[in-house]
Amino acid sequence: MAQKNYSDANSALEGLLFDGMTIAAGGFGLCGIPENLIAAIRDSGVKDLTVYSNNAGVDEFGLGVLLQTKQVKKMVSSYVGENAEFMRQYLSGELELEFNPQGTLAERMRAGGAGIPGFYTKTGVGTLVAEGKEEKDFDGETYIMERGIVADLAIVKAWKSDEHGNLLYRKTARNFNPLAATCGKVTVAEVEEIVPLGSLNPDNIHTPSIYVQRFVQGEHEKRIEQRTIREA
Amino acid sequence: MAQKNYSDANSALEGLLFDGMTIAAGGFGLCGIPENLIAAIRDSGVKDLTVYSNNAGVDEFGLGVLLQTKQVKKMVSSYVGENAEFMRQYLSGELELEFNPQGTLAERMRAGGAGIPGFYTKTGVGTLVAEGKEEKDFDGETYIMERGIVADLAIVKAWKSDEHGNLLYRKTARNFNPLAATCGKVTVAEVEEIVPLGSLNPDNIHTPSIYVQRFVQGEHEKRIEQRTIREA
Amino acid sequence: MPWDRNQMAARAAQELEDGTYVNLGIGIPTLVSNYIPEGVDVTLQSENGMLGMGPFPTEDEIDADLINAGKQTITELDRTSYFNSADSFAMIRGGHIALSILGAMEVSETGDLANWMIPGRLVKGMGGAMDLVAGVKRVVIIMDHTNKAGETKLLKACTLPLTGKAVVDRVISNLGVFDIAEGGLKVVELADGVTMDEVREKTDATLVE
Amino acid sequence: MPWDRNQMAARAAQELEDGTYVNLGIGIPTLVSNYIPEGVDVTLQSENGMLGMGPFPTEDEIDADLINAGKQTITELDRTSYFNSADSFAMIRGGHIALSILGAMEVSETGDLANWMIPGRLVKGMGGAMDLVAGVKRVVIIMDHTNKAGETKLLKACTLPLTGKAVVDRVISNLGVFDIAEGGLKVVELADGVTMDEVREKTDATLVE
Repeated sequence: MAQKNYSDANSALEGLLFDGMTIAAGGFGLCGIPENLIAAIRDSGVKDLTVYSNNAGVDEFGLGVLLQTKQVKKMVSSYVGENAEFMRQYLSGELELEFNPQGTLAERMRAGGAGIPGFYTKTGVGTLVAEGKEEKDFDGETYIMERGIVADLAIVKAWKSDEHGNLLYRKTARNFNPLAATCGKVTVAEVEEIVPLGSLNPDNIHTPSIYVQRFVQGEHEKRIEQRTIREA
Repeated sequence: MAQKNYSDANSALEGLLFDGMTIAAGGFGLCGIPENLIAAIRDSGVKDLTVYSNNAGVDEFGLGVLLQTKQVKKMVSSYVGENAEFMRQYLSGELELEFNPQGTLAERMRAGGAGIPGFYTKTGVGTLVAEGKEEKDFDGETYIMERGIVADLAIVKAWKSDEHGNLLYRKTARNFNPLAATCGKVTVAEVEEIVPLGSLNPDNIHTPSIYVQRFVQGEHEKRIEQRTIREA
Repeated sequence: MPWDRNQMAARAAQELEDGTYVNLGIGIPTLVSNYIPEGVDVTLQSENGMLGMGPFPTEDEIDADLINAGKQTITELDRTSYFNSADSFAMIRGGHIALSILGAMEVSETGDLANWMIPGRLVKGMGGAMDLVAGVKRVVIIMDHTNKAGETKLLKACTLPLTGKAVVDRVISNLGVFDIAEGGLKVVELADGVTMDEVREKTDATLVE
Repeated sequence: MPWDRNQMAARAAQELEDGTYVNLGIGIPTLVSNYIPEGVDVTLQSENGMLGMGPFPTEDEIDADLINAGKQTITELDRTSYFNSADSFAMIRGGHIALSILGAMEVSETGDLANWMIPGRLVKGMGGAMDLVAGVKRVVIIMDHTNKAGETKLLKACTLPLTGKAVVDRVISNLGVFDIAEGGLKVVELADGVTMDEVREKTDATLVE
């Protein structure tokens, strides 16, 4: 069996990083983000990155750290609301930002991973998002064409991996992770736990091992953005 | 909570059938087919059906029964190999048949359910399948456009449903079922077992209840086409 | 007297139909779940990948892996299912969600909606809003009738970049309920004590009876 | 002597690379799994929705819910995962499968493949074959060099409706191994005792050295 299990995040990324590369990252806000791989990318010093990710973390956590170090040239995201440095770099022109509607970004990753170079959606018709995109009418309604994304590298965070790289996610920490996993030319997963072969139910695998070239177990801080509670 | 649970297949289809309608059906060969709903459609006498299904069963089982009763006007399928009556009706011109590559058919169902009216694929380029379809080049390669499918009714077979209509499938009986479920204007599921709310793990639901308008528990013969064994 | 946030949310809760699947946006729309009428069973979708969203957790129940689209900690129910973001927006884009209730910066009399950016000043991003308004069957907006500067948010035409064109079905403002109708905004009801004169004064959009 | 079915399958098994994901077609290609070399670990995909296909079951293990793309009963392994047909073909179309080994009716010297119908006579359908040849990185064909009437199946141009255009990388026939190359078919190796004269006689396609 090919060895996919790496001892730490730095070695899991060894040989995969280069300036100007594209990276697809899983996560929604700070939920389900590949914390350890992001830190390893920061430490590597690789620059001029184009990053496909729904958000860019907050200022000092998540992908926000790569914005602070200015390793990111361009973000493709749907939301920047919780990240002051992101908004500042964008408004000042230091950072290129391509806004994608959240569902369009998710579908673009899925399409790229599925060998679909383009698809049509109603989302964004008549808005800034439609500018420069091909329009086409189907059954009397107008749609725009969006392109599939294939990234040089995908980094994802899962809950468990078996020794073959079959991944499980937990609750809403799933989000973009399975989609990013499919659209990377190489996909590296960080997980909370590595479990023996045969201990996962084959009916319930979220990301089949074919999409995972390397994985590494990591420590996860799992920071919470909005701690909202009700009285017990 | 809206009542989705019906006592038998006939009542589960009540008010949903009409001549000339389109039906998307799950199943691969005889594996994971909605046996009871197919029988109820046969009994209803509804005719001039257009059926989207990877196969059409065998002569006397699965969708084959609707071919024998001549209730089907048109099939959209990838394979007719195990069905002599199907092949006969097609070669004699009694039955209209649109061949779709298996992956294209699956993706067309998913696209229709996902609000995607068209997508591009390399599959079928330069073959009969490409005839009459729009071609487009992406990054120097030629692709053809395929359309999403939305059917008047989807019939699917699942293993378990909870009382809200969350579905689980078992092993390779999953196949086209989750996709058909998404592309029906109305979706009716037949299941082997109905389980109480809360007894399924929410991380492992295959078809969320939003896609299931009605469900019914049925008896399943589960006929096997190719019984192949090795020595113990 | 104009409605406050909770009264607007309570009025919006009357839009909910039994047995349906609903998406509630961030802000006031989130409050709607506090006012779901007795006997009405709705399943709430959270576009980050969940059907069957439960209430906020107690301190003990907090789980960093379980948040809603507003990044708030939440809980699950016995009907809950989780899925990935592409599957979540397949539901939304594919028209499987019956109703979405969202906030807005501006709404036009033809149902155009602007709620994601103010050029040069404020950029949050559209998140899932463009997908929701394009895909969900019925779109209801909850917003104050005027902005902080006292200017109307119900316009003949939006001035801000759009989230969607001709996508809004109904607006619930602090002054009343308004439908996008042939020729303009149709007044469906007014908050107690609010007069048509006040509405006219605070509305730029064409009002039709 | 020309290879028999099992010898062809054994030769094809040498195409398998350690650690890769592979799809084997119906018929002779299925036999390849009996000859996987020692030390080579491959994961077999079955396009009806499974990665990690195991051997045929014993009588006791037969499960109607567990079949391969040829509708044969099979078993699972400790690495197995199941998924739906769209996800299965996303893998295939997206280029994630390293190798597909398929049967054929005809192959042309430019790598065109025909294996799904004979107009007016035999219609099986393409099943997943068109997706496989369009999406999988490397396509290897196993077939007899000639058909039952003794006519060559390696042609300058296919006469039957195509499954894919310029998609075949290598053909393993009962006479030897042939690569689609610049200018025609390149002879990679011959079965023991098979001569180039015999190959030339039974091949319509251009042969290049």
